[in-house]
Amino acid sequence: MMLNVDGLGHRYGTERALDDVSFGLDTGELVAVLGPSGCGKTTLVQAIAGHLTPTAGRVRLRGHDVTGQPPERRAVGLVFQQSTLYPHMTVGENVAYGLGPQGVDPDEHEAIVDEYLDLVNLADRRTAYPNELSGGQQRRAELARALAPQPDLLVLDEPLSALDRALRVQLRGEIARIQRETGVTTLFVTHDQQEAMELADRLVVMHGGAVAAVGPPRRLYESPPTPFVASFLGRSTELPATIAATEPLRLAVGGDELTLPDAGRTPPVGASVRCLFRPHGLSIRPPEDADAELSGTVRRVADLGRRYDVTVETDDGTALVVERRREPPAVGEAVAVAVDAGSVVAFTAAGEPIDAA
Amino acid sequence: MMLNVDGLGHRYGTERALDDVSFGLDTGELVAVLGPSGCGKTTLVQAIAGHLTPTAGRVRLRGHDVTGQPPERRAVGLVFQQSTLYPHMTVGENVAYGLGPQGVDPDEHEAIVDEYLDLVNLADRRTAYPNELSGGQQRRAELARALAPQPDLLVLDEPLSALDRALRVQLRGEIARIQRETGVTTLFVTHDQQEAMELADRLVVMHGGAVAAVGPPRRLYESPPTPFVASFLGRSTELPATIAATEPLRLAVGGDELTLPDAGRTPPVGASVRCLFRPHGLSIRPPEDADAELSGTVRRVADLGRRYDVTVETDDGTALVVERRREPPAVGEAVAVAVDAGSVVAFTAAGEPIDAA
Amino acid sequence: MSLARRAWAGGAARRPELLVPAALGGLLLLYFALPFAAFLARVGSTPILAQLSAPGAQQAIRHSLLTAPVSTAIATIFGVPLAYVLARQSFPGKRLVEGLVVLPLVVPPVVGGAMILTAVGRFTPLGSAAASVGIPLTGSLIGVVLAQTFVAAPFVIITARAGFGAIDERLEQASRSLGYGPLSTFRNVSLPLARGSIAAGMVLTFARAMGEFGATMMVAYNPRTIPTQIWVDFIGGGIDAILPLALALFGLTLLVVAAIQRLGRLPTVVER
Amino acid sequence: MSLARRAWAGGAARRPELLVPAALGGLLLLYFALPFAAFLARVGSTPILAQLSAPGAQQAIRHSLLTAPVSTAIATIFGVPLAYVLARQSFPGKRLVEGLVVLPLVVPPVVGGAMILTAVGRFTPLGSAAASVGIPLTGSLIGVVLAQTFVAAPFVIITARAGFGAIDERLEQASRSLGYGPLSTFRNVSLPLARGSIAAGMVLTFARAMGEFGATMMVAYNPRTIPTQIWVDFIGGGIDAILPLALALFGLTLLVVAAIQRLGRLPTVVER
Repeated sequence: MMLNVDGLGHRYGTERALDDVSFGLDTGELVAVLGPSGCGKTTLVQAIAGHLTPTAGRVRLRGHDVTGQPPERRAVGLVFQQSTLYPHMTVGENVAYGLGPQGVDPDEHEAIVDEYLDLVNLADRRTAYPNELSGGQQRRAELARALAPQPDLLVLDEPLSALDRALRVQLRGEIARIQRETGVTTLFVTHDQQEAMELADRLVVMHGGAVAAVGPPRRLYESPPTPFVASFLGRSTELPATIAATEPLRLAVGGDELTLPDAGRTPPVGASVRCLFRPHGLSIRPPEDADAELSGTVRRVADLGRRYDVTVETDDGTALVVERRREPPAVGEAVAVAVDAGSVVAFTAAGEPIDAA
Repeated sequence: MMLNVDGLGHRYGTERALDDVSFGLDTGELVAVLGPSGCGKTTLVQAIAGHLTPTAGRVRLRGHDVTGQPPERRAVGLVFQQSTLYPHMTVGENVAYGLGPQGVDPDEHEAIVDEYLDLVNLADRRTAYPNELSGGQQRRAELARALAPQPDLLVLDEPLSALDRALRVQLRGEIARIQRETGVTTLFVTHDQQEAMELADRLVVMHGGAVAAVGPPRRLYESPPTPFVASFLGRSTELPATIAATEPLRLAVGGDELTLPDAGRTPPVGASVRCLFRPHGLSIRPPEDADAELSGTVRRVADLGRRYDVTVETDDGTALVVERRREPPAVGEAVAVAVDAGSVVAFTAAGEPIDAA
Repeated sequence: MSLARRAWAGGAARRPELLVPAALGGLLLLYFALPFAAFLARVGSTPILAQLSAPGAQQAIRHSLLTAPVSTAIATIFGVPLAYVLARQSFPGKRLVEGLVVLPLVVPPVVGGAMILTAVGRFTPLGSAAASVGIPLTGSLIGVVLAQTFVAAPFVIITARAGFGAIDERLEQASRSLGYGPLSTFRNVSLPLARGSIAAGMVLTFARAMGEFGATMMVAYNPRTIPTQIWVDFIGGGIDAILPLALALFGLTLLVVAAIQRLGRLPTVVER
Repeated sequence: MSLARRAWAGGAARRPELLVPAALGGLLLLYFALPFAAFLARVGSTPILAQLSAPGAQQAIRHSLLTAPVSTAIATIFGVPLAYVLARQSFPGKRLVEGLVVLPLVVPPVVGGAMILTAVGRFTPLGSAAASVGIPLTGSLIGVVLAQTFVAAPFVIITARAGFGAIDERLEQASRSLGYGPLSTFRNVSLPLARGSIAAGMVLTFARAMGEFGATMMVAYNPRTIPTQIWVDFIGGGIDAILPLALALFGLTLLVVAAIQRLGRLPTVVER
């Protein structure tokens, strides 16, 4: 393990920012820490990099406990959301800055700087000053500076959040390539689940200072352990339901019944459950369609170019978003909605997952 | 027409920020102005709202020329990316602030404030101060304040760009609902094409201070008038190609040939063209597949939960992103890539679209 | 973001590397504190009230409490609009105007006094014309006000400008778009939001005007204000003779600092 | 964003609503400019060099040019570390320390002088002990430095603090994470980035020290600095006798302001 975070906790005064956070990173892995604002991501980054001493728990790098070590004694490269390039140094000088403390022979600095500027496609801006770079170039220079001293761990704290979407998508690909080429163990912190899922081998989903889930994107998406994880990792509409039968598992939703794949453990018949429907697991049918589980009225059709998002208001007033690729129905039309049982995730009233076996 | 922008131009010193921008908004329409940073969006908003006098062109509201009018003489509601709620007033006082100049009877203020706070689901925070609100609540209070005086036009300038993705998606839905319920003519300015396409009836795509395209999202996505619009409205990979035959239109791409639907006008055989491929219009095939147009090696597989993004490096070194829903190939594997001709957009070397008739 | 911001502060809360600079700075703080402490200790053993009720002292206090508020009012009425223009508008020659605003701050008070004398002294056209209609511009309370305003006005201009500059202009734009004209917007939005800074600036200007000595000595040695009276008493009776009046001035200063701290604006304004 | 920022400025460039405040502020600017102009006009008709070469003037200039740089150096060496701590660290009693830093700024100079006398005067324990080993703390150049430091040091502290405060702490964190300790980080990152502010603060402190009058009069009437010499000459010979020395002081002030403007930092620091 390159990084081990073990029972990390932190309080600001009486406010708890981190609560018993534990996870690890294997060498060369790219793991994303994903969570909404205020979930403790930044505190976690500060504790791992050594800019904050946590009130509980340990941080280990390559197996060594570094919890009490100052940042300069940890080989952690750090890139923040805001640029921290030094305005009084050129791009080349910025990249070379971290080489001195590593005891790298000054004669070699030039070659190393060239190598890392090449890596981020910035070789021609070596003598520029940071304020002469575009936003995307600044990000790349920052990556080169963090990577040049060959840190054990690269921590990227919302590195793309301040950028436009187009640039964000482009740099996302760049980061994947750079990580692939250098093989550096990387912790990517973000609030953007799409970004996290696209980049990461594994996700650490955080919620309210605690770890809500750890695992590969697909497993967490398909079998989320909590409703929070389910709704945070992809669009979904929640509908209340009750258990109608247990073998096979049937749910009563909005007056209709829905058969789910066999589940390992299920609550008793009559228990309330929370059902989350993914837009792509729903399809519009003609009203009165025998196979469709739900019915309602079309309230809005958003044309996304490649597909339509159709908002259907069910008879009990819930707005359900349905993805559709073909010609959408008209607003005001009565429709039925068929549910792909495989895409439904259900939880007990207490938030325990009802595992589709 | 509620709003007419006619030949609007603006310079800061010698720098041209807006160049001959013209478009109109019908009553009740929601139009998105979409473009990357620095494309002139903010200058356009300032000119429409009257906080800046453009160096050329006219702005008309309800047919009246208001180009020279100060902002207080135009009924334009304005919401910026940053909160502009007044910190020394409660939420209720903020919402009531715009009613005074409209000559609304002070006795009615209370009822109107209630109505608009209800509209944005903020009725219970009426006596709170802005700094006691969450980021999402501040946005909603701001919307209520802008809407309460019943403006002719609501201008939203990147209203969601400072928020987390989850909150952004949620508020996007709120804005759609509020616009539907109030029927206010709305100009939504953003750099996020997904946001724009999801919300807007029509898009105004801006590029370098000029209008690059105007039209409904689907038409611009399927028949983009320029390569910029094509790549800005959705992910795509550009590959150079040449015209191999004209009836039917066949392109030589990377050693293979690709037949496109009949085109209205085509360059002569041998001319260079620019081909943009959408990830969802490509599919992975076994190598040596006879129907596949391109071949290459898998460089990266990103698991997005619902689908995989497979990066294939073609034989000439271009990285092509292919969407795939089923089990993806392994990294390093040689694969062929089949192209759905209907999703390809092609341009002449000069950037003229080769219309798929 | 709120958590993030506190993260830095929390991280700083145990930074041993700040001990050395803290020790260096502590020496300077000690040098600031020592005279205060010694002064207060010495004052404790002096018959204050008796000396403060002497006619000269009474008159000096009256003059100071009359002129300093007038100077502060003049500086505020003319300086706050100037501050707003400087915060919101760029125009040719702005740097010159900024230089002019800063100049009285860095010009030595005695030179400032000399300058005022060359402009409105008794034998200048302006001064003699004013004196002939019964308004002596030097050696009068008007002269005191002229000296105080010249020296102290920059404080309220600079502090108010900082306050206006810290207001996001979009708050004003929103008010305009909600139907308010420039004047209403200034009254409803700009002024309330800059109130703390303006108050802090007025307090600084008032303190500077109260303590004004160098320029006042040149322009209006008579009638006496507290500082000039202190000087005269010092010449005549040494340090012990001036302690009561010095304490009176210091007491007013303490009030000022307390007001600044309570408004909670000065550190912020100064900090950013 | 760059376009957006310029948009505000551009929009402001033709705001007729600023004419009224500009006119009000202009009156104050006129009052600042008039004495300068009158002073310069009067100086033009005076034999400068002859009077400046008088022994008294020579000595005063020498004393001022000796003491003010020493005071500035002391204030900088001890004040900049203090400024850094105040910008980076929160601790119990910070408001008290901030109050202590601001106090010398608002205490009238004559009261400041009185305070210094009560602390280190000839008949205090400290003062007599120092005098007995041949280091007189009053009536000496050391006394002048003590007075100047007390009065002028807050400027460099406050301005440097603003400079350090404007540096995103993450720039320092990045340096630490790149392997540099706190001291190297301060030297490589914090100091270069705050250099402009520190220089501006030193310039302000120097100007204040050069012009120091009230406290110096009390603590060290002798040996004379330029301001005290001006006062003595003024008593003896009126306004015309002091013009050369006043011009010398003013010239130095102009240099100071030019340096501030060239560094381009003061307006920024003061503005934010």
